[in-house]
Amino acid sequence: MIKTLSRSQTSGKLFLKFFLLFFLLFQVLNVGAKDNRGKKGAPEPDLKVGERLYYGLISMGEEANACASCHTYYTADTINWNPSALEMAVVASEMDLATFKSHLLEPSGGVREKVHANYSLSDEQLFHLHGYLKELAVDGVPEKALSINTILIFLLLGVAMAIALVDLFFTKKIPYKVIHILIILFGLSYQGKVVAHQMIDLGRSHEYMPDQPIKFSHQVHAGDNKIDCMYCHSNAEHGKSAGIPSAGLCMNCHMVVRNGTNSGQFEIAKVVDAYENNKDIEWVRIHNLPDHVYFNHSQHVNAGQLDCAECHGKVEEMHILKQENDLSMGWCLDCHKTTNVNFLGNDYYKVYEQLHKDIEAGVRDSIKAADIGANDCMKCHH
Amino acid sequence: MEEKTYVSGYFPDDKDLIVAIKELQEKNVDIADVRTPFPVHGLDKVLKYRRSRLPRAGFVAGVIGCAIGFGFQAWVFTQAWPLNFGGKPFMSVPSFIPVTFELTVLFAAFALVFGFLISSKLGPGSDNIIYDEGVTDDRFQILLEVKNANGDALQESLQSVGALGVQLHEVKS
Amino acid sequence: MYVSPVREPLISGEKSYSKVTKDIYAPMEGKPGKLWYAGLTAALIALMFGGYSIFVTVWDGIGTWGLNRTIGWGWGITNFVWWVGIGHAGTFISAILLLFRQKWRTSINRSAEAMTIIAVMCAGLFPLIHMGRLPLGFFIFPYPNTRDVWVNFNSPLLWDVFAISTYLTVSVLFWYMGLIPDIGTIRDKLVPGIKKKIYSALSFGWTGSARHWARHESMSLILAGLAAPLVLSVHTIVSFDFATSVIPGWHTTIFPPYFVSGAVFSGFAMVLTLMIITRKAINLESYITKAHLESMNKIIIATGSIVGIAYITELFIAWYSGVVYEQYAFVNRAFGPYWWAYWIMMTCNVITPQLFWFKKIRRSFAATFVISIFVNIGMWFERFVIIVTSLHRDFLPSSWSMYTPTWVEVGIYVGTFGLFFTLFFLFIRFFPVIAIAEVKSVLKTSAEKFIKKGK
Amino acid sequence: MKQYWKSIEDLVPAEEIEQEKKSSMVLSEGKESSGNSRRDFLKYFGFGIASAAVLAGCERPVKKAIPLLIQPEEIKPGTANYYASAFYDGTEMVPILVKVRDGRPIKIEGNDLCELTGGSTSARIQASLLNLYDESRPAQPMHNDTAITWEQVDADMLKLMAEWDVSKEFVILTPTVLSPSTQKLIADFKAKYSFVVHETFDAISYSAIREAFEKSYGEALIPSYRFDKAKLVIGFNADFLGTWLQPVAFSRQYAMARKLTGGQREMMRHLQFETTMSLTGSNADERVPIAAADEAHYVSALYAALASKAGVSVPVVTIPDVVNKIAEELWSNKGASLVVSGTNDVDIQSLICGINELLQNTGTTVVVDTPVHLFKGDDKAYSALLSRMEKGKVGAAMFWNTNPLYHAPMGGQTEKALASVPVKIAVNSQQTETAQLCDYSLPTPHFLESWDDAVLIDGVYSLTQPAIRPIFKTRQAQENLMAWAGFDGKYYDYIKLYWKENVYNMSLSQGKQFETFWKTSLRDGLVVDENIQKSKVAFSGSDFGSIASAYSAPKSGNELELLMYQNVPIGDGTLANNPWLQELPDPVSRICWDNYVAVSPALAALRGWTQGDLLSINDVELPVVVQPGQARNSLAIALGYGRTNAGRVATDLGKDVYPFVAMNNGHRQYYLEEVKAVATGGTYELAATQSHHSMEGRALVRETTIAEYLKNPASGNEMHEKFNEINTSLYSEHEYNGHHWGMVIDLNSCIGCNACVVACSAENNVPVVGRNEVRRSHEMHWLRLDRYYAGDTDNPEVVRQPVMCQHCDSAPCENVCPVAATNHSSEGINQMAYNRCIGTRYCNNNCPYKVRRFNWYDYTGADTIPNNTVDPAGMTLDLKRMVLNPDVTVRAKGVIEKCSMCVQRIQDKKLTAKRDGRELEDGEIKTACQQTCPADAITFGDTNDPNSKVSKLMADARQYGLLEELHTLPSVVYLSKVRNKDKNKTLS
Repeated sequence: MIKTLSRSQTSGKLFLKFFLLFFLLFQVLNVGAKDNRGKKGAPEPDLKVGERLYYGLISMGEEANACASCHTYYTADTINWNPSALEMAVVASEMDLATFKSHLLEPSGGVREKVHANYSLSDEQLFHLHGYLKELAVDGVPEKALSINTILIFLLLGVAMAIALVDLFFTKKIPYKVIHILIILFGLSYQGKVVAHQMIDLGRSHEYMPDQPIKFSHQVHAGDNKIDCMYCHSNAEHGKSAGIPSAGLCMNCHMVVRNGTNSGQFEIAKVVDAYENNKDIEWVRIHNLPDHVYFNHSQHVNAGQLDCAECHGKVEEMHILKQENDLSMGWCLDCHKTTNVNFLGNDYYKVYEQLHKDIEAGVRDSIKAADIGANDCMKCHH
Repeated sequence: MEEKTYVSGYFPDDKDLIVAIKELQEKNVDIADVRTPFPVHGLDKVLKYRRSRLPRAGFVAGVIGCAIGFGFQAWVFTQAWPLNFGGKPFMSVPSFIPVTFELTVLFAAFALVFGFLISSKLGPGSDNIIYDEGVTDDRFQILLEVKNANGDALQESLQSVGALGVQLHEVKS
Repeated sequence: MYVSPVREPLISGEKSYSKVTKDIYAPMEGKPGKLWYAGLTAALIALMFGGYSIFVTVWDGIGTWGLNRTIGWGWGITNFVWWVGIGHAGTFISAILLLFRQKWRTSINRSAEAMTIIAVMCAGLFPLIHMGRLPLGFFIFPYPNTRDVWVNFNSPLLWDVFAISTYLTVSVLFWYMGLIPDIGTIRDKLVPGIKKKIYSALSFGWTGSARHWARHESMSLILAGLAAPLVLSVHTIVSFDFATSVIPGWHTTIFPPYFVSGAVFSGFAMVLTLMIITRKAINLESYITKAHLESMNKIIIATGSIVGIAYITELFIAWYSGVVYEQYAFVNRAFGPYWWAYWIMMTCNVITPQLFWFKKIRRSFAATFVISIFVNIGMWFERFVIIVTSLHRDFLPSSWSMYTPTWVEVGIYVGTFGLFFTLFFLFIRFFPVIAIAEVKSVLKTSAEKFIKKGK
Repeated sequence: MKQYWKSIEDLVPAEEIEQEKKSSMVLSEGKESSGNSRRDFLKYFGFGIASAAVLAGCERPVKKAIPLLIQPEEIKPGTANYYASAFYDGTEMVPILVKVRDGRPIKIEGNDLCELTGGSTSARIQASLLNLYDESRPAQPMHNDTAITWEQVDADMLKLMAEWDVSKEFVILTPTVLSPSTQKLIADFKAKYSFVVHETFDAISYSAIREAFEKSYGEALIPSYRFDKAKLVIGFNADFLGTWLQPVAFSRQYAMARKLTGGQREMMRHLQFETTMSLTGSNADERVPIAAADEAHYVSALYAALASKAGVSVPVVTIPDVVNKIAEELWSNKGASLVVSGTNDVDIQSLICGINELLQNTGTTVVVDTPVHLFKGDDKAYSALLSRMEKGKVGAAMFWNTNPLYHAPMGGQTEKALASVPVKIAVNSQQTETAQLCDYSLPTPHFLESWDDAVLIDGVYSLTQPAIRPIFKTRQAQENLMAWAGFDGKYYDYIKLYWKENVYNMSLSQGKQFETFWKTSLRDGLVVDENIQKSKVAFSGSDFGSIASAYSAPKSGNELELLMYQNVPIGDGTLANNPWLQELPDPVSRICWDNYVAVSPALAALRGWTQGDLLSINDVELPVVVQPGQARNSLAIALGYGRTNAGRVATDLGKDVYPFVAMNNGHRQYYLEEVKAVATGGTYELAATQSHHSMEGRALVRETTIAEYLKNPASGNEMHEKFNEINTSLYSEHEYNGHHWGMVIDLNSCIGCNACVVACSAENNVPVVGRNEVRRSHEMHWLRLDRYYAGDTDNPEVVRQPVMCQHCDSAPCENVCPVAATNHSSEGINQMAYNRCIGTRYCNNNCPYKVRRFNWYDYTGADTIPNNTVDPAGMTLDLKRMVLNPDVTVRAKGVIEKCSMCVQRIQDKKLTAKRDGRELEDGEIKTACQQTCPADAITFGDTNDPNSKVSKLMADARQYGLLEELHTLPSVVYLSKVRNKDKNKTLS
């Protein structure tokens, strides 16, 4: 199940890559034209050439992969354990050309040695590539292009419907009115669907799956190594938010574990660096609720004794964490309507005398969360 | 494509029209259509049109609207999410009356109007043929369909009952 | 059909069917006059001012209005109720008078209905813009959503949503179905061209076929049967906004009939105001005659008197109830800080229409024009008195306060006049002001002199 | 694009985080902008998760979450911690608890370990929290308007001290120092530098009381007053419930002595003689308006009347009838009565001593052997200091949280004196007028950022601890002294050492080691040493007779006199730059954002003045407020306004009348015997929250007299039974399984101090709207104190009623909301979902109590439309927004809001009980208003629980619902007011 899912995603990704490549090629040509006019005298790296090299548009040797194929711009969708383009650029920009060359062409150890073995780059090419990476480290990764298909189809349908209407009333070129009607019906239903979906998605982030500063894999930690959720997110037991573990907590293990299952030393080194050099790690929040919603983890995890997976899904199977549920109000309410309360096991609920009597009398066999006011507005909106 | 031929003639007054129709009916001439600038009283009886079924359509739609209106409100308040508003019971029937009534009227009105338009084949884009633009002004027109190439006979019979401007129209439909 | 010989003709002058068409089509022919342009420009300026005021309201907040913690509704809802009231005349004339087979309605029903629709549109604007969060106004519709929240069917404001939108829809349907034959007439008057094509499409392919007429008549009658209770329901439900509340001065069981008659009262007054100008402006004197005037004014006396009785009943019940809050509310209306509003209301609504008992007055266009404006002013103040005066001093004296409108509220009100007249000017320019077919159908019985052949 | 936040996670924009990454955990001195240093504390103090909203177009915002690098065990993101501390602003000292959430102090509560205050606070204490986030606080050390570093300050000062001319004084001017550590530090400092002189200056002077006690008891002291032990209290212009001495403690004692719940059948009786209607006077059972000039006469007469009963020499004083009656009453309550005066006049205060002595109150209600250490400032010493300054004997002066230029300008003398001091140092946490004249401004942190200790009464020690790291580059004044004297360590170490050496002893710590004792003391915030030696003070007597005979006849004539008083919100004006306080309506006039001239109705009618007419009073122009109950020819103006350098909010609000305060007999006298008042013809619109003052004969506040009450507890409330009988409903009532929350408000206890209003604002993020909006009746308070006058306008009776959402079980508002934004919860709460509200205001119209509040404008910056805020008090600044409670939604423009019965607190405590698997205890949940109420007038609880306190109170015969005849079935219930008077005892 999961495999097929990822395959279909890969094919989608492939298409996107081609598209992106094509798009970038176009852009590269443009950028090159602009940036070529360097000052005379001091040699200036040709950024265009550098970028082309990075994308593998200029050959770097037999069977040599493009830099961009391993050190991608964006990590989302599928996990790529290699350092990202930006991270590479930051590292490279701190090196002089010679070090850069030796790191690139004669790396030591592990996968890197094998993959980088086939590269043959001239010093000039290296100079350009280095220049490009330096530039990239400053400018950052270009923004992802937005998908405009939906908007395009939406607008085209609008035009088609307008034409159909005009033809229906005035020009009357098409003899069969069925065609007009079909066009309008199809257009309206498609547009309606798009609008409805857009409206539902407004402020929602179902399946949100952003890049994180560190390629932390829940699959490796919670899945393979079976670390309990509460070890890191202990605050879920007694606080409002589950909390993101401090770097100090990471170091409990990573004092020793310095070599990652998939990522080598690079990712773990970031945690160590943050811990040792007092740097913050800026995680990207995935599960966000609107400001007017009050949600308390301890209510659900501790008092309600819910399993984390009920809301967060099978986190232990996610390399890149994503938002499993849409976290909509309807989703909350539905769960409240169907989830049993640990009614007899918690003395707090003694206050519901009538319900206890009902259970004794057999009128009810269970108490749902909604029966004791879980769906009151002010339980979450105050 | 089929071709049809009609003969038309008009009268300047509604009384003349009714007299003429009766005369034509006596002659067993089938009247295809009568077109008038305003609803001529009693014309439908003369032409022996059966009573319109629109009222029935309106009634059925009204009943549906009523049921939907009441049912939906009752469902929302008792099944979907029963909320306590001002201590009223969830099934607070008096509160449902206005919306139920409005929906009844709305559904019935839509049924009537669309029933009328559809049964009369009227609507935006409808390309009914106007044989005489005076019909919407002051002419009371009779249309006779030419079958079996009896066009001349029909023209004559029309003229004989006093119709003015008797003409032949060929129509592709 | 039997016509009482005593009845005076409804249509004056010598008329033939063709003359009727010509007369009514005349204002749509050729280029519009300077007066029309001037009127439209003035209306558009007012509309733009209103638009700007609405912008200020939405951008800065309802705080730009003169409302406060005690008085949550002021001019906005006053104007809403006022416009809705005005929007009662058209459908009343076309539906209820149709059911009662009043022939005099034929000359005025078309424009009255148009006025109804425009007035309801103006009215509908207020509940929208008086919302604190207009962009979220769609919450008021019971549409399926991922929050699983529906609406509160107990709320009179929600009933309003259904009532007003149903009323507007049904009124538009009724009006437009009536218009179809007349648009056909216009279409056939036009020379071929784009204009003709547009009218052709708008006429829905009307042919005047006897079958169509038969169905049309049947539909109109049933629709009138539906619209009649609908008209009564709309202001009933608007009155529920107040009647179902607890505020002294609002919580009154006589509100539904009182509001409905008040609505018809103000609606007729507005129709008169407009028709008196329109008949002069576009030369329809022979179609809108003193006979029409008199019939309308009789209804004004009737409804005005009902309103007057309602006022007195309210006072009596307040006294009779023995409830201090009720008693205070009515004393406060008459003698509190807003006493002037109450007495303007009393004068304009109860006293002035009684002048129509004099035949001379009720048959005078000039007098009717003045009185109709008085009635409209009075009816506006009635709503102001009910809303503001009741709210500003309710149960707890600690919260009592005063209300003064700001320029923004006035601007929006002016803007609705702009909208009203803009649409009305467009209407008289592009659509026949009088129902041509209906006038023709009563021409023989009601015209002063009928000419069989006009040409 | 918008960026609103509810939890701390969303607070800090990404750019700032970016900058912060580079800075270390310690505050870096080099940074200039206050915005940056603000961030530091967030990180230091358990700033759990900071996230940033970066909006690109309409894309979903990327929210960053930054965990702490190393998480301290006690700090849990999203969970509040409470730290015990103490409030002292130079007036009252109250032990408090500070609620700290994610590193930000967001609420102040009273410390319920304190017997005196019982965990209650006042409006000003509640509001003092907001001064912490005041953006106009002095942010860093300055020398003549140039920023300098603390090292430079120390270098300059050491140089100054080294080169000191010993013939001159280095004056340290402080308010009364309650801190024994600071006292010792100053002593040490003086020991190091012999030329240092420490002077005490209080913003409001009470020096006459001390002098009077010195004359009569041989020691300049202010005794502990025990209102709770008194059966009869007579006040002379003493606003002891509002501003006089220790209002929180006195309010509590007063309310306890007047409660009729829990089986108490006796009630203290309170009579008040006063010039203007004060909060205290409005609570009195009977009240006599007197001119300020006649107060001495009335006191003398009372002395004379009592002297004749006691058989001591009787001075020749004409005794008014009313005084005779009172003397009678007092005499019959000998030993259980209390007479106090708020006038700073030695003669009056001496006579008061004499009266209390005659009544044998000393030891019971006037406890002289446990004096309070408040208000030790001596006006005579202050005058002497000024003249020394003028003579050039003072080389440097350090104004340590004192503002003499504003509080005691002395007709320009203070300014002149200051001009002749070569080096002037301002050491304040707030901007002051005096600081403007100073060469150095060395800002101190807010008290919530400071360490300190205090001794209010011998043996009662309190600790002040910081709840947050200093936001600005400030340093405690004590640390200044330590640095300049070359003492090692921080002030914290100094306090700890002092405690180790002076406070700690084995019996006090129950045998524990000092570290343990220190930690428990810090945790508790206060330590009471029962065994401390009490000072022995004995009455030595004074010639009261001759003092009294000097006032044998009333003085007042037809001239107008002027009384300067402190009002409840602003007090002496020290905390004036506080939007919550400025927006708080005066409990008597219900006017906010301004001061005004209170005039009597008779005078107003005579002169044709009406509210808002501008009067020129000795060239100060202020608008008129017609104040029922004011003495006929007296005018009254509140102090604390007209600040010229107080910060954004308070500067130029109202007019300053401190310049009218002059020395009389060596004490600052807060009234002028004769003023000219001329109407200028202009008018001014005051921001009044109530414009109608009569109940119009409606049974809103139901009251009875004690005699009637004792006969029939339901007296005055008879209609309750009747309404209960006739009220029926078509519908059956909903069942409330589990809890049904309810509240009882005892109108007999409520004194109307308005502390609850500020507490509510702080807890529930209630917006501040500003003067102009209040004028338009747009105020937002969820809870208000309605005040009605009854009877004679010259001396009316006053009733008060706190009104918040009544949480009706058949609520008119719920029915009419078209979008179901407000409905009833399964626990009986009238709930309001702000995010669902579309703002039709229908609910507000249909609310008979008018407790719903509409967000007319964007007051909070939570609106989607940019740049349209109405924010006169800077409440939308990032800094001030830190005071917001993250558990309560910040409401956007266009929505209705109202009291939620502190549902966030209910939910929190319920959750705690659930997590612990135990039943919820009665009284565990306290609403913000209830928690702060010094009078314990508010009780909250579960009405479904027959044993809860609230259920028991609801069975009281005095119980009724406001407007219960409407059958709204409110969950908030009132207990009727009882006045301790009857026909036999009526004064007039």
